[in-house]
Amino acid sequence: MEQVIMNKLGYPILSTLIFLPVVGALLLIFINRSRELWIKWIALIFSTATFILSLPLFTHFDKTTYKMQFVERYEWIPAWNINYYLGIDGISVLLVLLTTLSSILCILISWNAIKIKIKEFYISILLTCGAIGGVFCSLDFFLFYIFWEAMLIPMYLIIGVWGGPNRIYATMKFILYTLIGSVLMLVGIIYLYLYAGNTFDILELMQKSYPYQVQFWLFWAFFSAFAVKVPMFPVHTWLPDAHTEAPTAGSVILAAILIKMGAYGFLRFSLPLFPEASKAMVPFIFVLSVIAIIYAGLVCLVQKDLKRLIAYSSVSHMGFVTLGIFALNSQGVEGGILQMINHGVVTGALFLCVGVIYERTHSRQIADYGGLATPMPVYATFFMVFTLAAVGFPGTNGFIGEFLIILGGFTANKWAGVLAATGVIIGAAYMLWLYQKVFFMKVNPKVINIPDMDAREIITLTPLVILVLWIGIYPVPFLDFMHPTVQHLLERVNAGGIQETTIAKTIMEVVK
Amino acid sequence: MLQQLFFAYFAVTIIVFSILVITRRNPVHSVLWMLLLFFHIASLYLFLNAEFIAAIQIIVYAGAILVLYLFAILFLNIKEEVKVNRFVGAWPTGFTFGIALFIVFILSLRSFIAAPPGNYSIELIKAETHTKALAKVLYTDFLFPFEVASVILLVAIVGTIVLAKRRLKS
Amino acid sequence: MELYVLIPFLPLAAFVINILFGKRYIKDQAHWFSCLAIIGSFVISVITLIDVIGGRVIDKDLYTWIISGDFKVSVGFLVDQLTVVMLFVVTGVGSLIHIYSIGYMHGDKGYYRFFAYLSLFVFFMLLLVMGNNFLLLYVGWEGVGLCSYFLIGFWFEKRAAADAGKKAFIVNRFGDFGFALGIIMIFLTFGTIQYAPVFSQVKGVIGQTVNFLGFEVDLITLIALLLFCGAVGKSAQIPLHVWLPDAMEGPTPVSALIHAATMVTAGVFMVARCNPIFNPSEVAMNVVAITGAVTSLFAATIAMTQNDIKRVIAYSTVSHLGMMFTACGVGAYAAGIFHLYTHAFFKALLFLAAGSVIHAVHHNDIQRMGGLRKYLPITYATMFIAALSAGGVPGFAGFFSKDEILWSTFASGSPVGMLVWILITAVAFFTPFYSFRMIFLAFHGKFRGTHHEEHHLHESPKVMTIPLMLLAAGALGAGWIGIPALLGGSAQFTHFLEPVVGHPELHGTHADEWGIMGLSTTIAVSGIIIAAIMYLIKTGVPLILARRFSFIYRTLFNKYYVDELYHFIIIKPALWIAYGFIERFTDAKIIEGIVNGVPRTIGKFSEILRKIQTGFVYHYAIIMAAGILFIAALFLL
Amino acid sequence: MVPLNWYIVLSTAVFTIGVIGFLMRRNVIIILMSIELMLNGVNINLIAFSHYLQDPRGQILTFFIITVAAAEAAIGLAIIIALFRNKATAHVDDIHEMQG
Amino acid sequence: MNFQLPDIGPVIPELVMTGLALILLTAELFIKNKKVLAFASSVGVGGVAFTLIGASGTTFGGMFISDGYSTFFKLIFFINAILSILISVKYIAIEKVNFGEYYSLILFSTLGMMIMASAADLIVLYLGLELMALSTYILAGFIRYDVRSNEAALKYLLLGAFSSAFLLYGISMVYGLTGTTDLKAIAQFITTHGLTANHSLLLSMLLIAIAFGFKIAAVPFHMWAPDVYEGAPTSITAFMSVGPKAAGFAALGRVFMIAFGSMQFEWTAILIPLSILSMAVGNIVAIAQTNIKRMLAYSSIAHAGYVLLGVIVANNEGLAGMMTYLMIYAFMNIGAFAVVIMLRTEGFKGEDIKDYEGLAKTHPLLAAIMLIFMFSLAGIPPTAGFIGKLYVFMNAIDAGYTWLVIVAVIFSVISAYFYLRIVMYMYMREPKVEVSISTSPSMNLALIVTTVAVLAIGVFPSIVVDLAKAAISGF
Repeated sequence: MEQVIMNKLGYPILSTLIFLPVVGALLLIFINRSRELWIKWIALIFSTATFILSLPLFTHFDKTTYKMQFVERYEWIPAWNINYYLGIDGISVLLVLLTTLSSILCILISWNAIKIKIKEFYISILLTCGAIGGVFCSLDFFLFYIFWEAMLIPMYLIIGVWGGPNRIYATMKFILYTLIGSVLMLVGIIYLYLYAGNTFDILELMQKSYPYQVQFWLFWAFFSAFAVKVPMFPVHTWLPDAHTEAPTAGSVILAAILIKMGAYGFLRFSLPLFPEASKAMVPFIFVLSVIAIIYAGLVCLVQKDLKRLIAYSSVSHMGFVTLGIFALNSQGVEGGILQMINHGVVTGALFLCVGVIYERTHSRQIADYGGLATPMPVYATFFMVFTLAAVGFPGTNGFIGEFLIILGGFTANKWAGVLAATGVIIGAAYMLWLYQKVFFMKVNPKVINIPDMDAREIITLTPLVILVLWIGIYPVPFLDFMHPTVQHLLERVNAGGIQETTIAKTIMEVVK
Repeated sequence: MLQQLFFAYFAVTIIVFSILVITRRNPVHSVLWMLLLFFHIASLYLFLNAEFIAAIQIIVYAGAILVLYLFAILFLNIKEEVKVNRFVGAWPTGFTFGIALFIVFILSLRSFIAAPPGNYSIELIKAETHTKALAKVLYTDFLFPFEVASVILLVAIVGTIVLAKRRLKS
Repeated sequence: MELYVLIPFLPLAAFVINILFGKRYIKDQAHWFSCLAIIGSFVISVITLIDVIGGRVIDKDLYTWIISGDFKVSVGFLVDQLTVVMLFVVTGVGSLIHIYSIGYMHGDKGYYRFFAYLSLFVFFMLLLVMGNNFLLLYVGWEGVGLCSYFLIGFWFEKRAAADAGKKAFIVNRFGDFGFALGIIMIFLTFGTIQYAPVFSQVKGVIGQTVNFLGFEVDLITLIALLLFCGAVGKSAQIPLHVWLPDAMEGPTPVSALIHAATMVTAGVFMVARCNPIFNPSEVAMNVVAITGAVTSLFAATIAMTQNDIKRVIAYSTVSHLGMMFTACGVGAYAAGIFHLYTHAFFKALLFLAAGSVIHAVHHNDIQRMGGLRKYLPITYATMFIAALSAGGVPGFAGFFSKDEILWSTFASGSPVGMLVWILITAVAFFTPFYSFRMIFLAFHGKFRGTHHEEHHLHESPKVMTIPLMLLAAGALGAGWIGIPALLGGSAQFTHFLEPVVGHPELHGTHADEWGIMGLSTTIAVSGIIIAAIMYLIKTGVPLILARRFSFIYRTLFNKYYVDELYHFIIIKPALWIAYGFIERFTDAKIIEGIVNGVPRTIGKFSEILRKIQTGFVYHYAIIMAAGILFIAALFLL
Repeated sequence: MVPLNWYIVLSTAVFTIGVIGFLMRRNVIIILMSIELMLNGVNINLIAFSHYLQDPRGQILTFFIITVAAAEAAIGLAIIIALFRNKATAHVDDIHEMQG
Repeated sequence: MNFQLPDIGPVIPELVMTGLALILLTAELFIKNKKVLAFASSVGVGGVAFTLIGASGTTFGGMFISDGYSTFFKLIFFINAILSILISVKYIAIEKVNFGEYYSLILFSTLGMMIMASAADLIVLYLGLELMALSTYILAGFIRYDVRSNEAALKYLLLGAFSSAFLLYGISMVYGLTGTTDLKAIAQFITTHGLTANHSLLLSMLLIAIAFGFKIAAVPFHMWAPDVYEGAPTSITAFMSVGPKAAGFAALGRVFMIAFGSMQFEWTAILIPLSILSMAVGNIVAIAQTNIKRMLAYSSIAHAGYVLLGVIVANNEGLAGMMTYLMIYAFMNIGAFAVVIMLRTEGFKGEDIKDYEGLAKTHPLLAAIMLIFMFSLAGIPPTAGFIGKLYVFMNAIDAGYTWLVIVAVIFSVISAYFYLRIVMYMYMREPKVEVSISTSPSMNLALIVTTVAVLAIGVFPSIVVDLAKAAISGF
C-alpha cells in the first residue's frame, strides 16, 4: 500500500476517537440515573479525553503528502471484502478535530440545560460524536455508510426528546429527509462496489476510472445524499426546523459537524470518483449554490426566531462551501474546506450563544430580547465576535474562507463569484439586524435582570473565539493541511477527458 | 361411445350437484346434495381404474367428513338460517370472478399436453389388484409422506380437542 | 525589527488591554493606554516621515497570511511618501482627538469601551494605509468600517444610533462588494495582489478586454471602476453617501476622527494609491471626476438647509470628499491628497468645536442655539478659523488645497475637466455660505434655547480646548507647505508625493491661474457675505426664501429624498421578496408543500388502502382471485 | 375412450364452482364445503391423470388430499364451534372484528 | 415384495423432532407445571439443532433432501421455535391458555416447516405445508374464549385452505404435464420437452407461486395477515410472522430454482410485481395503523417484499441474501414482538401504539431495546436489519435490478416513518397510563438473545453471511 501511511503513534488514534465516546456511552448505561453529576462528569471526561487523544492529529500530521495517514486496517467481513479501514488526509483531519472539540462543547453547554433523561442525553451525544468521527475517518464505503446512518439514531433522539415544542415534526422531517438521500447513495455504493469488482475500499475505487454514463448516475445517487445533508437548495427545509427545535447541543452538532458530512462527501467521493460527471454538473451546482446563498440570506432577513435565522444562515454559508468545492481550483476547494471548519466553529458558537440565553429565558423569539448588551456585556462581546465571523469580517476566520471561495468561484465562473459576493452583503444585513434587535436599543423588560455568562459558559466559548481569531489572522497552519491533498484531488479531477460541456448535452449523452 | 355417455351423465350430475351444494338455502340440503355428489365422483373414479380411491371417497368423505359437517350444522339454528340471505352482499363480484377464473383456466389449459405414460399400467394393476399395487407404492416410495400424513391427523386430533373443549371456568 | 512596525500595533495593544480588562479593572483610566499608544505611534510616524523624506521607502513582508494554490498574500507594510502623509494625518489628528475625548466622554459608562474602539479604529486605519497589498488594504478597509459601526452605535440604547451604525456598515458593504471583486480581478489579471508587482505590470494589460458577465469590457477600466466602488462607499460619494450624515449619531470625537479626518478619506487614499491603475483608463478617470464633482455640489446644497450642527458638517465633509475625488479624477492626485491633509485639520476642528458646543448645550439643533460666543469664546474662535479654512479664504490651509484642485481641473484641458471645474467652482460658493450660516446661527444673535439650558452654558475644559487650539493652528497653517509657485511657494507637498502619484499635465498660463484663484476667492467671500446678510442682518430672508422656493427647499431639506428612494427600491422589495415571496411562498408553499405533501399523500393513500382490508373473508378471497386473474391475464393471454 | 381434456374441463368446473361457493356463501360451514368441492375438483384431475399417464402418484396424492381434507374439516369445524360459543354466528359477514 | 428401510440419516432431525413433540404431548398429561414443558421443549429443540450436524443427503427415493439450504432454514425454524417458546411462557399464562399442547403444536408446526424446507417432491412439500399450516391454525385460535382469536383462526384456515386448493390444482396440472412430482424430474422434463412456454405450465406455476405467496404474505395474497396477526396470541403472531414465512420462502426458492429453473424469466416476471406491491402496500398501510401487532403485520408484508428480491435475483447469491435476511428478520421481529408481549399484563392489552407513550420514562431499558428493533426493522445501521437489506440489494443490483432496488429503498424510507413513530411514542411523549410490564426469566433471555443478535449481526455480519454462503454453496 503505497497510498497510505500507517499509524505510527503508540495507539490507534482514529479508532480511539471513534470508540472512546462509544465506550463512554456504554459506561453511562451502567450508571444509576439518579447520579446526575457522575453522568455529566463521565461524559465530559470521556469527550475531553477523546479530544486530547486526537490532538496528535494536529501535531503529527504530515503536511507534505496527500496520502492517507494514521491508517488502520483490519479485515472485517471477508465475504464482502470489507475491511475496517480508517485513515485521514488533508480534507478530513480538521473536520475530525472539529468533531472531537464539538463534543466537549456540547456537553458543557448542556450541563444545566438538560433536565430530563439526562443519562440518555449524554449517551446520545457521545454516540453521535463518535459516529460522525467515524464518517470522516472511514476509508471503506461500508464502514462509512454504517457511520453515516448510525449517526441518525442518536441524533433522532436528541432532537426529538430534548427539543422544542414542535420537535416531533422536526425530527421526523430530519430523519426522513436524510434517509431518502442516503438510501439512494446506498444504491450507488452498491453499484460502485459491484462495478469495480467487489471492493468497498475507497482508495482502490479512486484508482479506477468509470465510463461516463456510470459516473453520471452514480453522481446523482451520491448527490442526493450529500445535497440533503449539506443542505443545498431546494432540499434545505429540514434544516431550519431541525435546528430550531433541537436542544442547543443538538443544534451545535447539526451545525458544526453534521452538515459538514455532505460537503465532505462531495470532496471525498463525488469529485475523485466521478470527475467527469462532477465537472459536467458544475454549472448546475453553481446555480444551486448561488440560489442557496442569496435565497437563504434573504429569508434570514425576515426571521423572527433566533435559531431559525441562524439555521437559514447555515444554508447560505453552506452554499458558499459547495460553490467553493465545485469551483474546482485550489482557492475554491481550500476555501470550501476551510469554510466548513469556519462554519462549524462560528455557527456552532452562535448556537451555543443562543443556548446561553435560551437557558435563561426559554424564548427563541427575537422580539423577546433587546438591549442585551446592557445586562450581559461579556455575552454581547462573544456574540459580536461570532457575528463578525459570520459576516466574513477580515481578521476572523469567516473572511479567509469566504474570500477564497469567492476568488475561486469567480475564477471558475464570474457570475457565480459576483452573485456569491452579494451574499456577503445580505449576510451583513441580517446578522447586524439580528445583533441590533437582540443587543442594542432599550433593554427589554423581560431580560432586564438576566445574569451574564458564568465561568462554564465562558470556558465553552473561549476556544471558539480563539479559533475564530487564529484562523482569521494566521490561517496558514490550517491551510497547510490541505495543499497536497487538494492538489492531488484537483489533478485527478482535471485530468478527466471532457472540458466544456453543458447539462443538456450531458443528459442527452446519457439518454442516448 | 358408451364410456362417453357415462362420462356425460356423471359430468352433468357432478356439475349440477356441485351447483346445488353451493346454492341451497338449507345447509342440510347442501350436505345431502354433497353426499350424492361424492357418490357420483366415486363412481367416476371407478372408470378411471381407481377402485381404492373410490372406496376411500365414500368411506372418508361421505362417511366421515360429511357426517362431521352435518354434526356441525346441528349447532346452527336451521329455522333462522333458511330465512336469512344465503349469499354475501358481494356475491355478484365473487360470481364474476369465479367465472372469469374458469375462463382463464380453460383458455390456458388449451395448451395442455399430457406427459408420456409411465409403467403403472392397467395390466400391472390387474395382476396385483388395485389396492395392493397402490399400497406397495404407498408403503415404499411414499412412506415418508405417509408418515407425515399420520402426523397431520394427529395434529388435527389434538387441535380439535384443544379448540373444542368446554369453555374455561373463569 | 523596524520601529515602524509598531505604528499599528501600539493601538492594537491598547485595544486588547482595554477590552479585556477595561470593564473590571481599568474603568475610567482607559484613556491612558489609548492616548499613549497613539501618541507613541505619532512619534514613530514622525520618525518614519523623516526617514522617508530622506528617501527611504520600505516595502517588507512580515509573514505569509494566506496561501492557497498560486494565491499568496502576506501581511506586509509599504511605507512611502503617500503612506507617511496618511500616517501623519491619522496619528497626528488622531492624537488630538483622543485627548479631546478624555474630556468629552468623561463620565460615560462605556468610557473604556470608547477608547478601546478608538484604538482599534486607529489600528485598522494604520493597517489600511500601511498595507503593501490589496487584501491588507481591504482588511483595514473593513476594519475601520467595523469600528465606525461600533462607534456610531456607541450609544446603542438609542435606536437611531443603532440604526445608523448598521446602515453605515451595510451601505459600505455594497461598496466593498465591488472593491472585493476588483481585488479578485486584479489577482486574476496579474497573478498577485502586491502593490509593487501589480503596478509595474499594468502597462502590459492596457487595451486588453475581458468578458465580464457577458459584456466585453476594457480590463483596466473594469478593475479601476470596481475598486472605485469601494471608494464610493467608504468616502460617501453618490450614490452611497447616505450613511455618512446618519453616522453623526455617534459621539462627536468619532465624527471628527472617523467621519472627517481619516476613515472617509480612505477612498481618496486608495484611488491615489492605485493611480497606476486609474491613469490608463480615461473612462474610469472621468467617472471618478464627475462622481466627485456632482457629489460635492449635491452635498453642499443639502448642507445649506440642515439644522443639525453635525449634519451640516457631515454634508460639508461629503462635499469636500467629492472635491478630492475630482482632483484625483483629473490626475491631480497630489492635489487631492493635499486637500485630504488640510481637510483633516479644519474638518476635525469643525467637528470638535461643534462637539464643544454640544457639550455645552446638550443638543445639536442650531436653530435652538445662538449667541454662544459669549459663553464659548475659545470654541467660537477656533470654529471661526476652521470655517474660514473650509471656506477657502486665502491664507488659510483650505485655500491652498482647494485652489490647487480648481486649477488642476481647469488646466487638465479636457471637456470633463471643464465641467467639473464649473461644478466645484459653484461649490466654492456654497461651502463658506453654509459654514458661516452655521456659525452665525450658533454663535451670534440671541440664545434661542430655554433658560435652563442657558444657565448651564459653559466653556469646555482644557483637555478639550487645547486640542481645539492646536487644530486651529493646523487649519490655519497646515497648508503653507503646499503654497503654489505662483504665490511664491514651492509646492513642496506636490513634489514630495510625485514619486508615488506622478504629476498631472497642466495646460494653462499664469494668467489663467491668477484668474481662477481670483474667481474662487471672490465667490468664497461673497458666500460669507451673503451668509452674513441672511443670518446676521436680515434674518427674515431665509424664511421668505424657503417659502417662495418651498419645493427646492423641501427637496434640499429632505436630502433629495435619496433615503426614501432607497427605502422604496431596495429595502422594501428585498423584504417583500424575502417575506412575501421566499419565506411564505417558495419555502412554505412550494418546497414545504412538496416535502409535507408527499407524506400527507402517502398517509391519505394509506387510509384509502386500509379500507380495502374490510375484515370480510370473502373480500380477501376475491382480492386473491383478482390477483390470480390479473397475473394470469398478464402472462398467459 | 373419453379424452383426458374432458376430465380436465370437468375438474376445472367443479373447482370453479367451489371457488364461486367460497366467494358467495355466507355460511361458514358451506364455505368449508366449497373448499371440499375445490379439492374434489383437483382429485378428479389427479385420478384422471393417474389413469392416463399410468402413474400411481396421482392416486397417492389424492389419498393424501383426502386425509388432509379430513383434518382440515375437523379443525375448521372445531374453530367454528369455538367461535360459535363466543359469538353465536356462523356467517362470514358477521365476522369482521378486525379490519383496516 | 422386498421392503427396504430407507436411509434415515438425513431425516434424523425430523424424527427427533417428532419424537420430542410426541413426548411432550404425552408428558403434558403428567406434568402440571407447564414451565417444565416450555423448558423441555426449548432445550429439546436446541438438542434437535445438534442433530442437524451430519444429517445431509437425499433419501426416500429423492423425496427428501437435506442439504445446506434446508439446514440453514431449519436453523431459522429452530431459532424461531425456541424464541417463540421463550416469549410464550408467561404470556400464555396471562392469557389463561397455559396448556401443554401449545408447545407440542409449535413443534409440530416447526416439523412441518422442516419438511417443507427439505421437500424435494411436491407431495412432500404439500404435506409439510399442511402440517405447518394446520398446527398454526390451531395455535392462532388458541385463546378459544377470545372471539378475536377465533376469528383469526377461522380466517386463516379458510383462506389457507383456499390457497392450498390452488396449490393443489397447480400441482395436479404440473403432474399432468410432466407425469411426476419430483422437483428435479420436473425440471428435466420441462427442458427436454420444451414446455417452457406452455401456457398450462405457466398457469400451474402461477398457482403454485400464489400458494407460496399466501404463506409469505405477499400482496395481493396478504389479506389474511393483518387480521390473523392481530387476533392470534401475540407469541404465535411472532412465531408465524417468521416461521411460515421462512418456510414459504424455503419452498419457493427450492421449487422455483429447481423445478422451474428453466423458466426463470417467467417467474421473476410474476414475482417482481408481487415484490413491489408487497413493499408498497405493506409499508404504506402500516402508516395508518394504531395497533402495534397489526402494524408489525403490515411490516412483515413489506419485509416479504424485500426478501422476494433475493428470489427474483434467481441465483445462489440471491438465495443466500434471502436466507440471511430471513435469519435476521427472525431475531428482530421476534424481539419486537417480545417487547409487545411484555406490555401485556393481567387486564391490560398493551397493543395500542398509545400504550407505548412515555415508555422510555417508565421502562427505559425496554424502550431502548425496542428502539434497537425498530431501527433494525427500518434497516438503519449498525443493526442487523441493515445487513439483511444490504445483502439482498447487493445481489439484486448485481443481477441488474437496480431500478427495483431504488423502488425498494424508497419504500424503506417510508417504512422508517412508522417504525420511528413507535420510537417517537416511547421517547418523545409523556406517559398517560401507568404501564407495568410482565417479566420472566425466559422472556429476559429471549430479549437478551435477540438484542445481542441484532447488534452483533449488525456489526459482524460475517456470522450469518458466511453461514448462508456456505449453506447455499451446495444448492
